[in-house]
Amino acid sequence: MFNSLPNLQVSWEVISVSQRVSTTYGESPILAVVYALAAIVAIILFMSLTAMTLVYTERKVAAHFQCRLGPMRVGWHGILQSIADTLKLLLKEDIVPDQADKAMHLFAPVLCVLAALLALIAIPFSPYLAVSDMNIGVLFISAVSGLGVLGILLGGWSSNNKWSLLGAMRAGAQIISYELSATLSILVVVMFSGSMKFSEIVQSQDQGWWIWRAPVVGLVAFLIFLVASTAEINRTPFDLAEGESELTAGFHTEYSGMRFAFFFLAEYLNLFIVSSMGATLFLGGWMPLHIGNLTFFNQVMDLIPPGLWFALKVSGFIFLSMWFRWTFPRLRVDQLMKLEWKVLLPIGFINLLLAAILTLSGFYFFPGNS
Amino acid sequence: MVSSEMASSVLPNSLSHTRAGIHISSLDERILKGQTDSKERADRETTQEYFVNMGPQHPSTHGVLRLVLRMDGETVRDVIPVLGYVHRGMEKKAEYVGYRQQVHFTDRLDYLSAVMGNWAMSSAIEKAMKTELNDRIETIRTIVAELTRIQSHQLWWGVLGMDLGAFTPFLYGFRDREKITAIFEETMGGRLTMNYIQPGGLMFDIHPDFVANVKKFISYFKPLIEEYEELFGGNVIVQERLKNVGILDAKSAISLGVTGPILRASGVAHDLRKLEPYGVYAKTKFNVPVGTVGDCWDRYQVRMQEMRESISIIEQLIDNVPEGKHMVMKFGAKIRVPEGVYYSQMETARGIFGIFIASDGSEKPYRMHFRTPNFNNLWAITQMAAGGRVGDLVAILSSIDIVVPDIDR
Amino acid sequence: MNDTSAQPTRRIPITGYFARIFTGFVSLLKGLKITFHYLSHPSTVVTQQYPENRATLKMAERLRAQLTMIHDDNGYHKCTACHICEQACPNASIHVAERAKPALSKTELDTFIWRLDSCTFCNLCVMVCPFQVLQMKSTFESSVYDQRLLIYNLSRYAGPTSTVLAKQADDEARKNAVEPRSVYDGPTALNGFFLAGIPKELLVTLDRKGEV
Amino acid sequence: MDSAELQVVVGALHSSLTFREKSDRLSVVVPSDQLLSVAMKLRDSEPLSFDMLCAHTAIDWLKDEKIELIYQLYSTKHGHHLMMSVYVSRTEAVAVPSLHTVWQIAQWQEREVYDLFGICYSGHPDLRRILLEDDWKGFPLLKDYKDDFMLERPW
Repeated sequence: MFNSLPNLQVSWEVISVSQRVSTTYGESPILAVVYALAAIVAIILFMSLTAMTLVYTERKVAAHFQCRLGPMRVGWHGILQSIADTLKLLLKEDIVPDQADKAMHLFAPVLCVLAALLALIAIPFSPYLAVSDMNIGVLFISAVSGLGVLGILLGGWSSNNKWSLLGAMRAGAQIISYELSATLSILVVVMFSGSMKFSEIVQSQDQGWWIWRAPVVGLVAFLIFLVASTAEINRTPFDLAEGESELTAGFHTEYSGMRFAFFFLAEYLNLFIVSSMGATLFLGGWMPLHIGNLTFFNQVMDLIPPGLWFALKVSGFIFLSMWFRWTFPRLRVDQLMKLEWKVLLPIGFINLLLAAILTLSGFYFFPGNS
Repeated sequence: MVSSEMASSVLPNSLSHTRAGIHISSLDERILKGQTDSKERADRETTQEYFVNMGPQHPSTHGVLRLVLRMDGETVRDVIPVLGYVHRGMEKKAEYVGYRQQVHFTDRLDYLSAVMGNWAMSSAIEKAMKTELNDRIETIRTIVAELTRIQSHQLWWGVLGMDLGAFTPFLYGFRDREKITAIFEETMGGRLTMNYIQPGGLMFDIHPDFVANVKKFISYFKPLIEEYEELFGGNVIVQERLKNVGILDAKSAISLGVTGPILRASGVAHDLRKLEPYGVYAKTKFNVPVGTVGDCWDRYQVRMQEMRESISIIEQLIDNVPEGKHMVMKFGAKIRVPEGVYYSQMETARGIFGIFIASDGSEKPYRMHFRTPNFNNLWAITQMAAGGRVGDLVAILSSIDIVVPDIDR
Repeated sequence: MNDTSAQPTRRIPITGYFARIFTGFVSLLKGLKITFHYLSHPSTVVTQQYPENRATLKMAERLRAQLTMIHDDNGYHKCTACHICEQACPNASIHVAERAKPALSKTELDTFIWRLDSCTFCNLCVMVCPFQVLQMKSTFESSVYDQRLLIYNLSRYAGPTSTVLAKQADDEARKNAVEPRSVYDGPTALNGFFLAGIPKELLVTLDRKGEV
Repeated sequence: MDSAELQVVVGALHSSLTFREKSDRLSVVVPSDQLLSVAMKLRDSEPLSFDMLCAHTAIDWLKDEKIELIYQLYSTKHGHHLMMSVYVSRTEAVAVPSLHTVWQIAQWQEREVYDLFGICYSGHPDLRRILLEDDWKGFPLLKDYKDDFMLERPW
């Protein structure tokens, strides 16, 4: 019966919004402008919706990890809680400490959100849904998400609070250190797929995801990326920058109202970006689960639309991150550095070396097809 | 010793901004006197130390405790506890009310071992008056005291988790503590401050369901201790955070007058339940867990083990609570303690709770002093925390398991 | 004084770099297993939805949350205004205001004032009462927005004084005057401004507290 | 060591020591000029070895015009207790030697007694108020202490 299925081999033609803008510009400039505006509005809408959903999900998931119910009052099972909270934060007084560096204090959260927003540009949600598919996409996200730490540093420093400064300094040291490991693990995938362009990385996983297709090194790189990315976005067990039991609230101690909401927004957007990075690089992004030449299996998997695949993978990644957060205690600041420089970085280097050998020798699953 | 005025004139301004006087560390003192060697001075010149207030509003000072920290980057050089934010003049108040009214004050000192505080006060009065109690009273007192110890340690376990950055243990600890509070509520009519143990007996007899509920709790909680260990104690991050942190050796622990699990973790098997048995502890079999190193990890282990021992004590007692009256003194009668001075001690969840009574033979005590365990225990932090990180300080403070009203009285 | 060199320290066994990473990893997985167990078993949720579950909420019988005076079905209480509870109260939370009862040349209870704001629920007043008129109830919902509303009158109005009664025409009229008008339904808040009968010393405290 | 044996050993430390009655445990009265040396001996002599200072407090005996300082000692080695008291004049300012060199915790317990009774300890490194505010007037645990916040009980 299944043999009678039509050949569903999808060509996966990738068109990004920016491509559409440029191709339509010659024919109809109005359409191009519409495309561009739509992209901007969509990104902003998407940004706020994602953050709200993530906050709600996090609260619900955390609650059930802890034998609680979580938000239950606003809407059915508290589904509108995030909206209520956002409204509350927007309406609250925006307090700037008297001794603070006012301009910097106001600018810092904006910088954080800006970095997260920029990174969203390159993320491939599905073959037809990415704002821009640049040829250095991976590098772009790595670089831009590194900007966020500047916002944290500024916020902590300009608050003129010792706890904030401590938190900011911790964040600076931590993010810069863990950036190394994250990049090393990303390089493994870049090496296997032979490109930094997200569409090509995803299409290179046509025969299988890099997490298992690159024997062992893929998995190790994935684990390193998991740890390093958790550290990069300051989530438990690496939330030293915030460290509420040590530094009261770390770098955002002196923030309130909308500016606090901006930091909050940036935090959850970063979670989303890191998760989609992980999903794209190691779990095939929007690419359905394919196993080599098992055509029938691959065809069945293709029935699920690529956008859904992407959403599922990202949710899995995000859930993992939440699971960590609500299970593990926080590391101490020196142990954090020890973990990076003594454990993750050496392993990452060795892993990269092995990956290089494997790539050159073609010793991985289904090498001929990518 | 350099006076603080002199220090503030010599040292940078940042030193003098705390309102309470600053305890000058030995290094400062030696620098001021010009007794430092070149290396120390070079250290001092390249890094600027600063003071930071931890508390009175800080999530991990467990209430309104203020610690002034002298820090060098992330490293804590000195801890100066500043007390008195919840000082309520308990000892002064105690001089104005009768002996029976004293008992409920002890609820409000160490509220996490409220029943043991009640017991300490009642037994101090009973000892002074030489009142004989029956076995039922003693057995029930022992059982509820051990239940109190378990719930106190449950809370401590949860709070330790939260202080180390894991929020989930906190709620698990509270969830399981709730079972004990429900038992207490049923029998004693209160959840936190019960005023249950009275001079001469108990406020009420135990509830008819008490025995069954305690048994139910024990069978519920026994496997959970292992789960606690697996979730938290076995976690590699927790072990890294607690091992070799905040070491307190036996000699300075004794000299600092530290008692309770902290003293035992330092390797001194000092437990009044064993050494000077009261209640029916003499009839029960239990071990006194002792640590070897005296670090936070030992304190963790000692308390976890104590929960298991407490369960075993309750198991030995709960099946045969003797019959008898629950009160041997008349409630309305005024209590007059014979003239003299009396000091009596009891082992609460945090250490020795001592009650000193000076009586002039009247209805009210002439002087009442509460020797609270946390007051002495807290000062151990000045020795334990120096040289560690902020994260260590939080772990140490949590492993001391302070209750601030007990310190400030 | 702080010589750490002599202290024993816990040596972490170096059983190999990778072995330690592996055991650490396993310990983390164990923790993850436990939290996942609770996530996947919604029956382990212990949260109570408080205002919604009012109908099914059972408080322990002995829970001490509100002091009440026992009144019989006709609305009478047995308090003789003997002041024993007042003296037993450690925080001066009880004030028994009495009035003359010239017919019997005695005093009777006028207002039994109980201050919830300073009460510690120690139960001593209940235990010492020689007539067992006081009782602790488990009605715990006593929060209000103004501290002054936490001063309660426990006793139900017990009819006119004997001087008023003496002015009544006959026994029938007196009986009717004495009969309570409604069944006792617990303490009533004094609403802050009704402070007659409270001695001056207590008024001083009230004033100070009333600054809120 | 029971109370009687302890009394013999403690009494041999110095000729000026007396023992107090009406106490539930052995209670020795030490003159204030001998306090430091007696405390040292109590801690260091092998049959006594009182290595822990459990509690330190004071009583204001208003009628006798005296303040009694009380030290509750305990030996973790032998498990025996001793109450040591020192009488100081209530009216004259007499400095009592600080015992923080003998037992470290004395430093903070003496601060508390200073705070509440106004006893001055000579040789104390950091004698400040500990529970009350720094600018508090008076010493509240003295029997004749009065301030505006104190209320008389109505009966």
